[in-house]
Amino acid sequence: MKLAVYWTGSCGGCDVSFLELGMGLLEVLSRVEIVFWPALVDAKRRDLERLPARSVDVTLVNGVIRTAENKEMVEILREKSKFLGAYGACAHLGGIPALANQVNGVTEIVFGPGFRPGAPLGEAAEDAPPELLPEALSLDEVVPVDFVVPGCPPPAGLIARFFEAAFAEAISPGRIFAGEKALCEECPRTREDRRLTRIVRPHEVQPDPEKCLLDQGIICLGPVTRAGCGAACPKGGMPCTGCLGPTPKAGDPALAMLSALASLVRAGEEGESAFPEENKILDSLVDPIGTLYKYSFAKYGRPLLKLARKRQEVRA
Amino acid sequence: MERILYFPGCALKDQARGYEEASLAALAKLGYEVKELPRWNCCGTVYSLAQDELMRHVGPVRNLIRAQEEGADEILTLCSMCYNTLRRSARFVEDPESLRRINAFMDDEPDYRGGVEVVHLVQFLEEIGVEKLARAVVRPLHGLRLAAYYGCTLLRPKEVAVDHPDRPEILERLVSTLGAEPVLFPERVECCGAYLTVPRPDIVRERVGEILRSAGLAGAQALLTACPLCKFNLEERRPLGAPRIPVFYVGEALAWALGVREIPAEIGKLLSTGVTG
Amino acid sequence: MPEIKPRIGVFVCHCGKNIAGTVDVAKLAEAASRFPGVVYATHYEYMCSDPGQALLKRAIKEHRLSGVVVAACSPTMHEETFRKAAEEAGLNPYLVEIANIREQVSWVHSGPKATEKAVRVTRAVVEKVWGDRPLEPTEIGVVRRALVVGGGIAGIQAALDIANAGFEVLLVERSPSIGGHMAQLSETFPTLDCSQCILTPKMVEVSRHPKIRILAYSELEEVSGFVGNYRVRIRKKPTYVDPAKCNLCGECAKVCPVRVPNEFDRGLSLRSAIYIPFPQAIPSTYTLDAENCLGIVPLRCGKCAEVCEAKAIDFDMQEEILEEEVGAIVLATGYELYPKEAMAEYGYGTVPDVIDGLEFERLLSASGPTRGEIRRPSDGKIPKEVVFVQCSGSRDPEHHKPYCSKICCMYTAKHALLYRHAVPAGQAYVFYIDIRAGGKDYEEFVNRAMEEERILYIRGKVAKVFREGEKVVVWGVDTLTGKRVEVRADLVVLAQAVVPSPGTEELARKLRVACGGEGFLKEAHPKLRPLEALTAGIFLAGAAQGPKDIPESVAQASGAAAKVVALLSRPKLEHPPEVAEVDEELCSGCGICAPQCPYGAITVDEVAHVNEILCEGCGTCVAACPSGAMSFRNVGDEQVLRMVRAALEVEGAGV
Amino acid sequence: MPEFEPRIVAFLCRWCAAAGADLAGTSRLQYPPNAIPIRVNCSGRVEPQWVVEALKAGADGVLIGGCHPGDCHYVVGNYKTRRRIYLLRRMLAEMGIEPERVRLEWISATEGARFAQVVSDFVAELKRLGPLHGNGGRG
Amino acid sequence: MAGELSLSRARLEAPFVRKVEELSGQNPYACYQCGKCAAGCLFAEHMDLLPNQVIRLLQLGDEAVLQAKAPWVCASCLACTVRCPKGVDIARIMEALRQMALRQGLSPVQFHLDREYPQIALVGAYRKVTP
Repeated sequence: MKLAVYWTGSCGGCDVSFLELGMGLLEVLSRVEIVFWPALVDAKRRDLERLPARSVDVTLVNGVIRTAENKEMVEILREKSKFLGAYGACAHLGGIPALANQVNGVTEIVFGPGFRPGAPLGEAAEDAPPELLPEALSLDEVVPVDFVVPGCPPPAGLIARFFEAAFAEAISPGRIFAGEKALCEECPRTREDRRLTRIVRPHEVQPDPEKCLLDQGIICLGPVTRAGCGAACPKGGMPCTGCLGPTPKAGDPALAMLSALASLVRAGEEGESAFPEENKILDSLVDPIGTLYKYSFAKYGRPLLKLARKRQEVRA
Repeated sequence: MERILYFPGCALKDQARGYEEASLAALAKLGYEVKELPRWNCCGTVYSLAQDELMRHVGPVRNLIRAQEEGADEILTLCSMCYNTLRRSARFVEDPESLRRINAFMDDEPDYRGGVEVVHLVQFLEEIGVEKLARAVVRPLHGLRLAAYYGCTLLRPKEVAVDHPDRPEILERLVSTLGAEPVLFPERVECCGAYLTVPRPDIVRERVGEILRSAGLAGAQALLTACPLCKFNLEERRPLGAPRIPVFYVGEALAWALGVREIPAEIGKLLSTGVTG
Repeated sequence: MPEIKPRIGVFVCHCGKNIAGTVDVAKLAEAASRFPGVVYATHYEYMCSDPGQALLKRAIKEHRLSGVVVAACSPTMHEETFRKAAEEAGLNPYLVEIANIREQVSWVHSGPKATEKAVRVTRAVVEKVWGDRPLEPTEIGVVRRALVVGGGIAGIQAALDIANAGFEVLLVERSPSIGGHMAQLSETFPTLDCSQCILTPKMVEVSRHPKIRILAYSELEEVSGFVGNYRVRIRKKPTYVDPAKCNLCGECAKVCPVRVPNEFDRGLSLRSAIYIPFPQAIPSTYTLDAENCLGIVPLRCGKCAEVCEAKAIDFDMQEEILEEEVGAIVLATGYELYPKEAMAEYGYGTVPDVIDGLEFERLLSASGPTRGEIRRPSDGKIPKEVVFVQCSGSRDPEHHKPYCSKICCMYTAKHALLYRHAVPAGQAYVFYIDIRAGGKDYEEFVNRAMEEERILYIRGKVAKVFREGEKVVVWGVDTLTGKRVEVRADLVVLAQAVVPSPGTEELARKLRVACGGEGFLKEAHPKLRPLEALTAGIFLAGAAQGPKDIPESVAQASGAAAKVVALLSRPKLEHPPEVAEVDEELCSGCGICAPQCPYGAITVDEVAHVNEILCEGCGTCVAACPSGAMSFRNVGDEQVLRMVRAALEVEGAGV
Repeated sequence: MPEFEPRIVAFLCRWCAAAGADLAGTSRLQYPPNAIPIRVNCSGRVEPQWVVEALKAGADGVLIGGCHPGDCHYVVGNYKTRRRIYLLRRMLAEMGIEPERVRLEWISATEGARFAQVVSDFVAELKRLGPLHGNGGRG
Repeated sequence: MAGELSLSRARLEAPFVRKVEELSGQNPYACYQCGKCAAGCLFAEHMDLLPNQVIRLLQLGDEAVLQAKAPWVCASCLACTVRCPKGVDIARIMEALRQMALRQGLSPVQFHLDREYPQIALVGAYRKVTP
């Protein structure tokens, strides 16, 4: 099986994640021919361009699409591949880097007004960093995506499941290599008191090791996120932040979770007199966008954001 | 010896000197080393009820800062007025915004961080516990019908009350522990007139008459108080015809029973014979 | 989305000129004919008329319609009409929807914009029908018996009404006798009937009724099931006296060495361990109170059995657990008075001559501890000055109960009046804040107390009550003159707040019935469904739902009974099928849905389950479900989103 | 250019708000035709995603009509909605969309006049805010 | 107090009422005039207005309340405050009224310095003559 792996806007964790397979990696390597994988094998863009169309069996792209070069590269990969998949949360949903979409002109904010990416002083123009796209995008907004191996990074079990399917040539289009049910399915924590009487951030409390984190006021996205990781974070005392993406019928995971959270909030008996206290609890949810759209902002938050941008332009 | 930090206030160094001496002697007998709060200032006397009078909290909070410098988390008070003012200010600055503003007022002082509790002698004794106290009693006040007069500042507002504002029993428990017979009377929780004594002595005289009448009707032989102003009013504003009931400080009765202060003759003669000593 | 191509028919009603006068109905029908999924569209003068319905039926058959939209008046008017018509034509009624183009279009708009809106509204409803599935209502059987919990006047009335309609009733009462607080009362306002005289015939009627089974000295342990099909477990405590043998001779009580406060007399008298609460008690038998008996196992005294000639005493009697099935439940658990021990300012219940309203009832009652003479508890003297304190513990959100207890104004007036009758030389004072005498002949009654009996009403709340010598001093105020007043009284009667009887909240939890903040049982709707709990098949009667006087309790009890009878008379119960459902393939069992349901219709194990019968169809759980595993029949997310998009479509208006 | 006519989707609960809208009709109260009503059993059924989808699909504003506190036919559905919409509005504001575009109103079955007033006020407010979709001249 | 008051929205929203609310942190409209404050006030017989009447005048927007002697007779003993069924801190309202007068330099209080007083009596009493 001819395999290509490419890394766009990403932290590199996805490339490293293959090591999670442990000894299983040896078998994988014995059964694939790496035609392109810059992190492992020295091959350049021109080598890739030389390949015939659809000559790569499977390509895995990890990372968000952030630069013009990212876009060009995945377009080439798309052309050369029979199957192209989003590997990891960034390619799947935009991931954490896509939260930058919240601000207009991020480079100006970081590097100061008037900043434009260009060649370093005294360097040749072709060494200039590529142009930034106006927005960070998920892979499927740039090229058609055949399947997804989700996660930040994908957990070993799901990677293995993917290779099994790939070797069996059983990748059905649109498949997401994760559970259909929500993460709570595999979470060992006990759920008793389904009320949110307060909202706290994970560092503010020492959570009870047995009880559901949500019941303890910690925003856990488990109920809206696909199972598949074995509830690794909740088991370790940290809330699920949604890296495996929403369950098939959840729709926009942030809004689905928003509705669930607001429904669970209680400040004593429900009624008009409890409104101010309920509002206080809701107000104490710090950074709702960053919390609820942590990985999914590019895919789900962007349409609204576009509206807002347009609105701002019109007003300006 | 356990060490406790103690805030005296003005009256305890003047008219109520005997209250301080007796109380400190009794506490020493009970095994407490009492340290006077260094550089203490006026408690503030009357807690301000106006929302915008932040300045009036500066004095009390400065005392709390002194306690903080001593590394203490508790200050003992004897005068119930000091107790009331200090404890209410301590409650007031539990609100972070109020604390911030008070601290901002006092740039020459270290910031108060909160957490110093103000306790009154009666609470302190209650914590020591009836058993320990009873064991320390060497001259039980048997036969004495002793009525506790709470007044206002130990009971109101609710946030600082040493017991239920309408039916307190904390002082009666102490009286029983000291061997005397507690006497309940309806006026024991009502105001003596307080500082109205300066502008309106007529009103205070009327009040004191009612209090003494009520206590007398209940058969009180002596009154106990923790407030120098109550004592002043009960003694100095007694109207003609009102029963003459002697008034003592809580700490004094304690000191008698613990054997660290002489029992005055007028009380001594009321005690059942053969049980002193 | 259904795989089969939809065949939707649109029927635009003119409603005479009501719609057609504003909306261009021809244009609407023409536009509708071009909506995706629509195979037939027409307009007609009166769709609800017989010819209109015939037109609908014919079209359903001729065009093999898979769904129908009637663009007409509000669905509250004729949804049923058109659904029935469609059913007759062989189309599942749940595939018929109304587009409201009258109340929400033609009557409120004008000009071409009205037609445009009508098109959008109709277009959206067509999208809904596209997504609708055929549904069938669920049918359930009914157990034709009722359970009434609580044997006070409300429970008695409900039991009698249900039984007289021919249904069996189980009447469960916690204490040894039915009768409730009404049995303790002296006379009742405003008529001054003797309370027992009007109550005891009803008690006897209950005891003789062939359809009523009284389970006294019993408590409801557990409830499961749902409307029409409840299973209940009732714990019947042993009375150690066989009611069939007991001839009420009373010899047992005479020899019993135990003396404990008599609950029926509110502790103003003593009773023995074996006792009858009051002579007319039903069931008519003595009860041995095991808690106060010197000892049953092992037997420590046994004197009662020795003197019992009827051999009615059975020390081997055991507790029984009864399991019964009932179709409906009436809760009539009644009230208690807020304890005077909670009233710090009025002496914490430590002053013997400060008593509560029910204690005063016992003093007034001819069967009471003083045989109806007003004698105060401390020394048995006849009080010459009596102070009545209204709102004692009521209307005091800061320390006690925030609500008005409703009955105290009236019973205080009655107390003061009866006191004056009993002690003509006595003076009665009533401290009040407001007089709430809103009932038939109530205002007149209060006036009588004031005018004829010269009872002094003083408008002000009492601040403090304390004992001074033989007197009870009351500090009050007359806010009308602005004077403080003090009364040195002989007796003070506190009109204590009415609170739910102890255990109400626990019972409510067992039944999944809501309690309000103050612990009273909560009705399904404060205005429109005041007789029933939110849980179908459970009804409320009497003061357990909120402070109530006797006529109101009786009225509510009869109302609840009528509802029970209506329910039990139905051959089958039908439950609308438009409810929530769970896709078990998608549900992770996170459990967020369950607490959203006010009906307790959702249980969660590995996955969530919706009890279709309990679900009332609000859909709150569906919106709360984060994973999308919970859905709503015929109001699916995708369906609604298609409606939204269709309503907004730029070209959608087509006019 | 014709005046901007905001487009509104109105999710109305069947027992209160929709009945109030019907009463406005019975009372022949005229109000702007900008709101397309969609009837649901309870405001508690309204999902934040519906609101956002409506905005994305071209609505300039979304109205949710429910029963007054304490009057919900399903007892507590409107309380859930209130909290959901409260949090949603906060999130919209953080995204840069005026939260005023999403309105939750308590309208009882007897408040026909109030329903008409709410729609009129909302239309006026949205006119003030301008079109969400940039081109006010459309449609 | 006899007399006539013509009521209007402007009167009911009088700035001095707002000022009292602000200084006291209390809502006079929470009072339902039960009079429990007055019933337990041991100084009421010396007051020209009962505590509940003071609040009533605030509810009515009657500026006559600013001339009342009652706040100066009030000893801040808080018996009313702890008993009020509606949780109105009446003592704070009295204090607010005193403050408003004091800040205009007005105080009807006169001292009777007839003997040596404890400091706390003097410091306390000074509060009634200085803002």
